[in-house]
Amino acid sequence: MSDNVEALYQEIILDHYKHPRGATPLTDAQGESFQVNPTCGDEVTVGVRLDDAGHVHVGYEGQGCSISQASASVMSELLEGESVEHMAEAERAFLDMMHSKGAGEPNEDVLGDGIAFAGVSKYPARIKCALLPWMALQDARLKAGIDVDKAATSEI
Amino acid sequence: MSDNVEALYQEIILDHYKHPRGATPLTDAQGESFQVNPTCGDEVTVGVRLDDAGHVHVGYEGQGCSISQASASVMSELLEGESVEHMAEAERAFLDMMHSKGAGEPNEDVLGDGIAFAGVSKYPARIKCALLPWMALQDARLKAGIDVDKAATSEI
Amino acid sequence: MASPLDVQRIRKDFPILGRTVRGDRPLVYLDSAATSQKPTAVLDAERAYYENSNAAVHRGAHQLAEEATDAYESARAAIARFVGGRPEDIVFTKNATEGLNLAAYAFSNATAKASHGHAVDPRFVLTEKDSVVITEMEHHANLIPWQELCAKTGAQLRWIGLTDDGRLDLDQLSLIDDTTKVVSVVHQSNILGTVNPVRRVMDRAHEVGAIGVVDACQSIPHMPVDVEDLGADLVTWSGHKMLGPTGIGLLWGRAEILDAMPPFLTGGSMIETVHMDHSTFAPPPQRFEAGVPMVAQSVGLEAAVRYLEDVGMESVAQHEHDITEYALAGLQELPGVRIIGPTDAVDRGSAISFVVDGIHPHDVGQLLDDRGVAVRVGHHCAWPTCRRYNVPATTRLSSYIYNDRSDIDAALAGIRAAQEFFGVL
Amino acid sequence: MASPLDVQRIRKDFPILGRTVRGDRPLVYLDSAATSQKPTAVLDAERAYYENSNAAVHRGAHQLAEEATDAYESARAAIARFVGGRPEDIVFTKNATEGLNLAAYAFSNATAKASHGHAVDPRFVLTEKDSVVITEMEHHANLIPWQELCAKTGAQLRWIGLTDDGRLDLDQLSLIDDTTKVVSVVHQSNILGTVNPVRRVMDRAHEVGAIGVVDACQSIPHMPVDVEDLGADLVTWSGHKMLGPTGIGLLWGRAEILDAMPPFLTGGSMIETVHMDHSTFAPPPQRFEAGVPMVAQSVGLEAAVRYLEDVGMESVAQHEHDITEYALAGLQELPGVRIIGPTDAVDRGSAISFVVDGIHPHDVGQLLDDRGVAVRVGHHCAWPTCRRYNVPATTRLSSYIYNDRSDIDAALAGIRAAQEFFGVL
Ligand SMILES: Cc1ncc(COP(=O)(O)O)c(C=O)c1O
Ligand SMILES: Cc1ncc(COP(=O)(O)O)c(C=O)c1O
Repeated sequence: MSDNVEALYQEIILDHYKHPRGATPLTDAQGESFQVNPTCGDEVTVGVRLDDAGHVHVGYEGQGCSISQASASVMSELLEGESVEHMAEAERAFLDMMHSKGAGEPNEDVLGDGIAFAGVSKYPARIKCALLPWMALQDARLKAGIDVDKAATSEI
Repeated sequence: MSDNVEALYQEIILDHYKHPRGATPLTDAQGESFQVNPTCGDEVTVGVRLDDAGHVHVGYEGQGCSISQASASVMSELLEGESVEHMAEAERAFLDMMHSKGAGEPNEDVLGDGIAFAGVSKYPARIKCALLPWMALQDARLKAGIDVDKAATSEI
Repeated sequence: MASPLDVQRIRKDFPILGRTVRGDRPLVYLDSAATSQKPTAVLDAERAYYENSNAAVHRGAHQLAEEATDAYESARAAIARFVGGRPEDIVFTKNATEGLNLAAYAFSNATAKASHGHAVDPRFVLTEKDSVVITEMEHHANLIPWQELCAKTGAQLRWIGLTDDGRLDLDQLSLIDDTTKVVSVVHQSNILGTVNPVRRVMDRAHEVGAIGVVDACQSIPHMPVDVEDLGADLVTWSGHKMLGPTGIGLLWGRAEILDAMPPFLTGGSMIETVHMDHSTFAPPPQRFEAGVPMVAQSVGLEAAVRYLEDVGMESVAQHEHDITEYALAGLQELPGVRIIGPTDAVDRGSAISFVVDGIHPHDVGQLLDDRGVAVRVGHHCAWPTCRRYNVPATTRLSSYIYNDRSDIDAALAGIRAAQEFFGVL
Repeated sequence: MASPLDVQRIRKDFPILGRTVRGDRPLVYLDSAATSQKPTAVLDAERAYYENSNAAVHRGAHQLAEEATDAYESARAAIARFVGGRPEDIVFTKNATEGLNLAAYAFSNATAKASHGHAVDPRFVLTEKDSVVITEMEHHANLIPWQELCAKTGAQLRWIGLTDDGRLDLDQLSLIDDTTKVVSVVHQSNILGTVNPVRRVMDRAHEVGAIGVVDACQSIPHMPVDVEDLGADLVTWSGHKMLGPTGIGLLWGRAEILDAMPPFLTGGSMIETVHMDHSTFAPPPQRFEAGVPMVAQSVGLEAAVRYLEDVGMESVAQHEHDITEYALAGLQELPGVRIIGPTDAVDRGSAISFVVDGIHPHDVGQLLDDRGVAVRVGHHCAWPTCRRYNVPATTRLSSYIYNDRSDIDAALAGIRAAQEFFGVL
């Protein structure tokens, strides 16, 4: 097995894939988005809600490859209960990492388990898989009226 | 000037081009056909009539390059007043010559001045020019109900 | 029966097969159902055309134009011979997708023109009472054009379903009835590998007076096909899957049908006379070839056809049959692997889809790729077929004349390694 | 101003220019308005693609598929840069003719779908009260698709006439009125050489809310063009006239307009989701690129664009301006020769049509060919323009970066020889 593919399939990714966290739809979502990767048929539906205390709640449901499903799991774990600012920051950091082609040091403070996806950025066909839930999140929070600093998100 | 182009523009062709014979429409045509060469816009209308004595009468009108116009002139001169059999024979001989790529000896008894077109067969783009009036003739005589031996004509 | 091909000799003609991928892994190319590789003879022919005879065809009075026209028409003749048709009945398109759209647009264009009082052949005019019949194993290229046609005319789209073992459910042939104006069906499925009894479907279409279309993308490259024998009115396929260049496809049509069809793409070279307010059109095939065509690609495709003729299409079919049998057996020996499509090599081509318990097809493909084995993953442009078999996607092996059993072995070993890696054994 | 190009050096990059024709005549290629010749860099790029990275794009999980996708999208980016657009707004077609049909079919498809209750953008829906405006100097590719659109929708076709000296009659711009839904105009005429004030025509189109289309086939290869500056909504041109391979063309569209357009060719790679009874479509440009595209050709075209960038489009334009002035002057010195189109080099490209008293254009071309001079004869796919100027056809010289004044001299000498041969002097 090559180093690159080892980096792609980090233990942590496989773990999230086999034991997904938060993989249930949000029943009281304020915004929801269904996204699909037309080349491979991967699907995810992400729901989002902002509670009165300013905390974000994220739920999802989907089917697809290890990368897309683990990404959804990591994302929901990372954002659940966090602030809108944190969500915006994480979105930006995840995107930057995906477009880095493996260069640069991802920010573990912001991304948590998400840094495990750094290796995905070397596989152009898989970047879309990792981004799928994040695209759904972005669309869902816009539908929910949760806007964040533009610079953070306009480049997916 | 190359030998090939000398053979293309035989004196006799230039003479028919500059002094076309029979270049008037047949007022009492039994069949008439308008043909056009879509690549260069050459046009010819050929009319044909079979009189009670079994003689063919041919008239035409057109505009185009030296080859197409001379071909019409030679054709009308060759066929005017001749029998249907002669027309069929000439049609076949002219076609064969055009598809010969310069090989074979055209039959002067049948083709008369028409043998001057032997050199055209070396220029694929000009074969259509030389054939244009003959295609119109074929269509016109079919419209006039003048059918001839199939083998003679089906391959234009 | 063993393969009649000398694969090692053939491989020498395909420079790309000598390369390595993912570091130092020798390339094992098992994605020929997506696109085939090209032998040197094809690349040389294209280049020679550009270096010696390049010009616009059917237009110039100069020598290059003559030579280019000759090259283009000679390619048409070679392709016609290859499929048992007449050159006049072969239309060059950019790919098979254009060919299928050309077929579908004949109906929508005729329908729209008729509704504005223009004379058209009534066989191509659709109303809400009419139906269009396809199957549940069509490539999107033979599905969406018909969906669009129905959206534009109100006609009803019907499809013949599939059996659990990956075959057409012929009991549903009765869906083709008096309302049916066109039936379009794939000869060999690019996802299931199934070879369909198209003659039977076409005969049924003709019984009810419908026009019959065959998508031969996966059959003509892989077995001897005589277009007349298919019993269809229109047959389409692509050049890039049969050793030819990208950017060229073919449509064969029965002369009488082509002649009855209105033009599709319009512009230069497909006209007879043109005025500002009206035009008349050239006879087929020119009527369907507007604009400067893919001349160099036609020359490359002629070289591809000659290459295949030299190998011999009977031998190609026998070779692939051998590989298919070998691969089907090998896959079925692996625990946790399920074939989607026929599990034996009868009436079946070399495209083999499968799923592996506990591993998503995309991940299977990735791990094969890591070992140098190039396969395709996803829905293979046949998404409804995936749904029919309750899989989100599949991994697909597909071979051609330059593959042998060792390539299948590499794939099988890769699948086993993937199972180990994902811990699903 | 003299030419800034080192033509002798450039010619070395075009192997075909070293050949002889009609026996031992060195080739003088003056037919680049029909199709250009290709430099070695383009042929090498295509070949390298086939020998190293050939695979189906946007589909595979393997390394070749990644490389092929990269090559294809990098070509899109290079072409976008060349015309000042965004890659997302560039659609690959097989030729410019397909691009113009794509534009025209947006209207007929939207109209047909609307009539069956489907939601479409109303700007693309035509009725008998609407009009389509073109000009009298259009190539058939920018005429017949609109004739067909009108035949299918009942809309009225109008055209802006021409002045005696080969220009658009701008007084007739008022033909573009409140009924007008689309205006399509050629940037540089392939028969007259005229460069039209397209910005003015497009602005007028937008004043009345019409969609504006520009046929840039003869401008983008020959002068710096920024698609934004044209003021159009859609701009189309071909690759084979700008040193690129046959079989590839381009359509640039304003993002908002592309997005509002229904699909044209449908099938694989242009979808979002597919069910048997309905599908949804990908955003542009994928929505308009159904099927396996012309990947090798896109790679060749990127090499062509880079070649032109190295030469510099300002220099190309200046060079051609020089040749055009020289040729116009030389032709006007010949007795019995009449130029069809502008007789000075202001707002004019290097395609120069002319007629010779007493000799049919076809014969002029034949005699030039006999001396090795390759020109085009006929109506140049602009038959109505010929009629406007009362000529059955013309002979056309057209030059490019590999031509110089000596080529024009060869043509002029050939015309004189033809006049002597036909005894018309
Ligand atoms: C002005 C113009 N428009 C359209 C076309 C059609 O281009 P293509 O043949 O590449 O489709 C051409 C060239 O033939 C042209 O010169
Ligand atoms: C069965 C089938 N039909 C149609 C197509 C479409 O062919 P192309 O992409 O060359 O247009 C393909 C290949 O992708 C195919 O396998």
